[in-house]
Amino acid sequence: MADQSKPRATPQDAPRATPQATPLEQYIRDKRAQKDLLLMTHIVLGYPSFDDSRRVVEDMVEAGVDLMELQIPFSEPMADGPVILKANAEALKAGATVEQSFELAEKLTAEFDIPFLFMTYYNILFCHGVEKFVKRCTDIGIQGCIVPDLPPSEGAEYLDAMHAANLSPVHIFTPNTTAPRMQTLDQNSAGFIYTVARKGVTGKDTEFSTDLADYLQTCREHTRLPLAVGFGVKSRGDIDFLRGKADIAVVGSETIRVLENEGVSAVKPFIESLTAA
Amino acid sequence: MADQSKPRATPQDAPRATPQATPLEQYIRDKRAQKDLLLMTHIVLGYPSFDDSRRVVEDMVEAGVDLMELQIPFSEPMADGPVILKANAEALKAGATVEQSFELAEKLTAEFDIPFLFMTYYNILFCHGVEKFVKRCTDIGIQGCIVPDLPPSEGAEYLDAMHAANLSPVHIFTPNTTAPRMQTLDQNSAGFIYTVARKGVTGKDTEFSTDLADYLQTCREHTRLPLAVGFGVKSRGDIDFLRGKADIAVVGSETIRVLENEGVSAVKPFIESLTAA
Amino acid sequence: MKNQGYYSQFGGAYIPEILASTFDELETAYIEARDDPAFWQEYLDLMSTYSCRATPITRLDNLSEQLGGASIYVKREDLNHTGAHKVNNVMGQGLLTKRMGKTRVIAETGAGQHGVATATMAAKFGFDCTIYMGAHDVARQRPNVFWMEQMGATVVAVTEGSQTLKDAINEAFRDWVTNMDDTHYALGTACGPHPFPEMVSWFQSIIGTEARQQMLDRTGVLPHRVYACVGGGSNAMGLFSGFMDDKEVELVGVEAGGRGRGSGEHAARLAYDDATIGVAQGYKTYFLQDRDGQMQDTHSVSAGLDYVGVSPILSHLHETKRVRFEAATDDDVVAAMQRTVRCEGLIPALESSHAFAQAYLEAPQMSPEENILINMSGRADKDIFTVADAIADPKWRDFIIQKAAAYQMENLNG
Amino acid sequence: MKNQGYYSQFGGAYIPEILASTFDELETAYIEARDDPAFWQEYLDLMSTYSCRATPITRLDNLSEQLGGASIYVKREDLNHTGAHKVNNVMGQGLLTKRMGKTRVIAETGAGQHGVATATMAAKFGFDCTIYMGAHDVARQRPNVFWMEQMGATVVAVTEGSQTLKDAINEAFRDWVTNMDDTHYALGTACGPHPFPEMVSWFQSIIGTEARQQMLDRTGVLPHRVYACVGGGSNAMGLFSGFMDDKEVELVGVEAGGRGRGSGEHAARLAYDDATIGVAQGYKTYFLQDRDGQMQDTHSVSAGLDYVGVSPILSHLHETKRVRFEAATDDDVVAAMQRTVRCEGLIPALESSHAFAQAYLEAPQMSPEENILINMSGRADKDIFTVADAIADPKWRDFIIQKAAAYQMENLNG
Ligand SMILES: Cc1ncc(COP(=O)(O)O)c(C=O)c1O
Ligand SMILES: Cc1ncc(COP(=O)(O)O)c(C=O)c1O
Repeated sequence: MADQSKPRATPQDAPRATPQATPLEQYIRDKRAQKDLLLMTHIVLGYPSFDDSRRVVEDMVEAGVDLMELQIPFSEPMADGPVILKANAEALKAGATVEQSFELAEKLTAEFDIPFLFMTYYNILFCHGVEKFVKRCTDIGIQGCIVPDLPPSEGAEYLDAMHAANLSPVHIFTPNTTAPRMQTLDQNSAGFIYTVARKGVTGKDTEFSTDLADYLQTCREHTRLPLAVGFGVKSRGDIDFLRGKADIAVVGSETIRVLENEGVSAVKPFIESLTAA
Repeated sequence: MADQSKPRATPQDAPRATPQATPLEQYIRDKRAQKDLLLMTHIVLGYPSFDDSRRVVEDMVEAGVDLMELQIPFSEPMADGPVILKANAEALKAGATVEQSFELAEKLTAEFDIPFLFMTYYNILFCHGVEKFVKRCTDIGIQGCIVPDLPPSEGAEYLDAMHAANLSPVHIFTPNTTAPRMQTLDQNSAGFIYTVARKGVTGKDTEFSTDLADYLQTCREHTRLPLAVGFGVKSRGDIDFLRGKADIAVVGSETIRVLENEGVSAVKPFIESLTAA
Repeated sequence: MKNQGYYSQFGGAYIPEILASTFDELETAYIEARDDPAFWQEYLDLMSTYSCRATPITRLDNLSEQLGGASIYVKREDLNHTGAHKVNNVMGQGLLTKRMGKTRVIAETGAGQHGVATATMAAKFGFDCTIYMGAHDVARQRPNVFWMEQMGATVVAVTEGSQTLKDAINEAFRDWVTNMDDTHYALGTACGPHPFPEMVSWFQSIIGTEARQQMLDRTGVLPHRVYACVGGGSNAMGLFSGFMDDKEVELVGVEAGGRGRGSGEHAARLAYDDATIGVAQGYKTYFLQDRDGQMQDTHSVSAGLDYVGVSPILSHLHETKRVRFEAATDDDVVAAMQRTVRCEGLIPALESSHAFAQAYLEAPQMSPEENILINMSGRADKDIFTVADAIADPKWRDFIIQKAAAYQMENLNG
Repeated sequence: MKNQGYYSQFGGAYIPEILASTFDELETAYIEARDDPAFWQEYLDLMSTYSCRATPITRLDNLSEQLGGASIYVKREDLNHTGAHKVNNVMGQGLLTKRMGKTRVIAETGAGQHGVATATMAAKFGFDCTIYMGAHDVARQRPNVFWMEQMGATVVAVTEGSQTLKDAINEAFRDWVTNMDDTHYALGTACGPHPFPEMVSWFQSIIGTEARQQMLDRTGVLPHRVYACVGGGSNAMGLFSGFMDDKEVELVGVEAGGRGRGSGEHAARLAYDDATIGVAQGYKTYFLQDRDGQMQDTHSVSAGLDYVGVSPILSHLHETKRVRFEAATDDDVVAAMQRTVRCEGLIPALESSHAFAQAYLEAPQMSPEENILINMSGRADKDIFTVADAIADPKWRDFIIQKAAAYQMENLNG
């Protein structure tokens, strides 16, 4: 737990590992020692096909992505906006199963040397059996999970299993999150904190402004973990803005949008355009 | 008024004139002295045109009809069935006015030597002015009126004017009419009593049966006036049935039906087929 | 049959002789029922268990404020079972039919509201039922026809005359003169031969009796003005009768102004100067007729007010000036309906919207201390075809066109 | 946010973090309102003046006799303003929205009934309003969409997923996570994250509280069985809650059996064996889902019961056996509806007709001394397109085809 008596961490500080740092957190801290802003991308497994998912991951890793969220498709992705929603639906329509997602994820963690997280909704874990799900994550080398509809209050079984496995359960800070609530979330999280840069679902525009800088500053003050910023990051400009204010920039819907509009092969140049020094 | 102490009139009796016999009643009694059943027909003035109405009257008179009802068309002929209803509507659609009906009636009474009655609904009299209407009847030689929606209780003005002019207000006996009611109607009528042979509107079939004979017998018992029978008379057989049971057979809808189906020129042969000895 | 049922010169019973004894029987049954407190109690029980009487009074909070004058209250006849005040009359006549031992009811209907109510009553009481409806109206109001048929009623499309309400009334009388022995004609409004105007008004008086008490309970005073639309006059008579003896309450009847005064296309018999006194459909009143006495075509956006005659009792109250008559034009009526929907979440029938339109015109001129009461005689949600046409909603048209295409496709495919 | 709102293992609040404080605020407002007797009084006043509460109980005289068993009583939620029980919940949430100082409401809707009720509430309270409705349902239920738009609501056709109710719920949550500051999501049934199941049931308990007293007043005893259809479960919870502590009263929930047990085309989560426990749309309950937890397509003739989940409180009452669950098939439901229309003059919504169908099945086996009570959650007259299709009425088809032809002609002519 963060030592509350310390002077406030400033965005400029390179984050320090917390006592019980998970492998994911450690990776991020190590990487941050080399790079001032990491890049995390997001794909929906099985969209448009599992083969394509594999190709996109390969391209992304080659383009220099530092870590990735793999979304296991769910039929009711209530926190996702139109782009990811559609990707979920299409993947399921094409027959994607949870088992196939595990299988692909296992291959990816074996093949690529970056951390992968699962992002999915709680029902996927629940129907699989939460402990079984976490065990499977361990087995196939997944380092963390983001389950947007599972607040800590409902997630005791999940949190226990994740902590026991030294995996990272990632929670989300939003512009509505109060200070005490941030503390609760922080206490229940590992790996990093995912801050969403605005209200709303994934895939909508965010104004990258002083407000946002202030908000990130507040987030920083309430967690001992690295900070990822998501929801609406989609250009080189956005990324530059975040440099020095967060540890990880998350590009989610925009990659899928590129994939959808310009095809699988356009993903790599897009990511490169974001990361090029 | 009928002398109630006299022995009942039997159908076989030729009717005797009542003390205040109107010219219409007198005509009927005179004619009945020569013929055991008179024939009354009915047309709707202005249907299909006033010229046609005139031609039909001419044909009917030539065919031996004894008296005629001339219906002044009205937009809401609630007591008429589909055939006469349609004739009313068509006449009005062709522009028939009450004034034109008067004008044609005046010509007909001048030209043909049988009595003519107006049949129409009360609103035609009411809007014209009841007294004025009756005066006009007198002036143009109309001998009586049938106003099916004007019960005696509502018709004081009309009855007074008709009686004063020595014209015949004709009322209707129906299978529902009670004995006391028959007396009331009788007291308020002149010329003849119109008995309808069954419930319902004009133009539907009547069963000419023993019941009907009994009913006519009852009617006969409750009026001092000649009896006309209407509603459903349409064949030689019907007419033969009525012989000896009534004074006048009324052919209404059936003539209009013939006119409609076979044209104006078919009316005369039809009437002749009914009257031929 | 006696010469009676007159309200000054209006009313009477101008009926074919064959119905004389039927009317005597009806009048006797009606008078006996009226004099029998158990009958009214039975009626009240029926209306409070089968429909939702007493219907409430709703205050239009938003529009009272927006218009800035009198406080506007609404009597909610739209909440009745079958969606209008018509059911009050029909259920009463149903009880009377049972009392007379008859087993079949017939009725005319214009918009279909009275037809649906009668078919409902017949289903409830186990009567056979035939509804006469102008062929034009059958075409326009299929949803109502659909429900009448589902209730087991036979709906006869009347192809005579103007194929609308008055022709349906004539046709119902034609049925009655044939079948009076087992059949009661449940006339739908406060018109027709005596005792219908009085009897229908009596059944509808449940509205006014409730409303008067409710206004007193709610506001402590009587309303300053009450508004009701006037077709045949039954909802107006129903509401007004509650306040008839309260001379300080102004009664306002609102007729169908159609395309406006002088247009010749309206159904305003008392508010405009086009009607004259006549006798038709069995009673004497003001009719929209020509000089010969032929009934003229009327027009209104609302089928239920589109009628040539008007209750003889209202003609009388017009002459005695106890009731003030106004007319609202189609355009104002549609606007008033839309305004009420949008600002209050109430959907007044187009008929009822006439009363709303007039009230909205007058309320701003009144003081905020004054209260007015509008009779919401029915709800419009069954008239969606008419309403959608009145406001020319393009999405509705597209929907119907697509629906038709789907049906045609299914027809093709067998 | 605490771990609460559980009914044995069912319920909870599985919500995106961004809504955490919104739910805290909602729960606080709800608890304060619940603990404030003035709030319930305000609610009762609103419901008795804006809608027609208490809604009556009607005895089905004809069908009780025809079926020859128990006496059948019906709680008349169809008489409510907007035609269904949905308005009870919506008006309550409207008052709560005002209390929370919010100015905009959103809602999901399937058949459109809850959408119309919410749009009505928004018009009445002066809130902005957006209604999410599956695109399939928008196409099927244009009349309801028409009225929502007339009320000033924005209706968003949801083109995601199966384009029906569950997708509309997801979409409403998506709106809420963006606009929670000024917006309240007026969820339409006793589902969703805590406190919705409890809060909606509370507002709907007005049904059961009234009904219990009315049955006692009317028959002197409690009913032996009460029946309610179960979509999300709000009308059932509303009625059942009045009898929950009366152990001798059997509670029967009737789900949509669609094409029957084993067909895979139904929405019976508790009566059949196809559903398993899961978490979606913010709560844990029985869902019709595959082994991975993906929600499956459901089917019912009634859009309002065509839903994958069910109130967690009902799942709990199912496990404790306090409520018996049955399912009625589409065919039986349509037959029950038609029978009720024809024999009693009542027009139960297809949803409600599920409860009627089950009651008609059981009543003949009961003794004439026993009474049963059916919740008539709504009226079907707004669903005429669905009903006409369900019974394949050829005259209706002809009417629509003719109407479309007339529109096309007018379109051509400008
Ligand atoms: C809702 C509604 N209001 C008013 C009327 C007009 O009739 P009346 O003037 O008899 O109340 C009708 C007739 O169909 C109606 O349906
Ligand atoms: C009339 C009616 N009854 C029942 C339902 C089902 O909902 P619930 O189970 O929440 O009562 C609906 C839903 O739209 C409805 O409109």
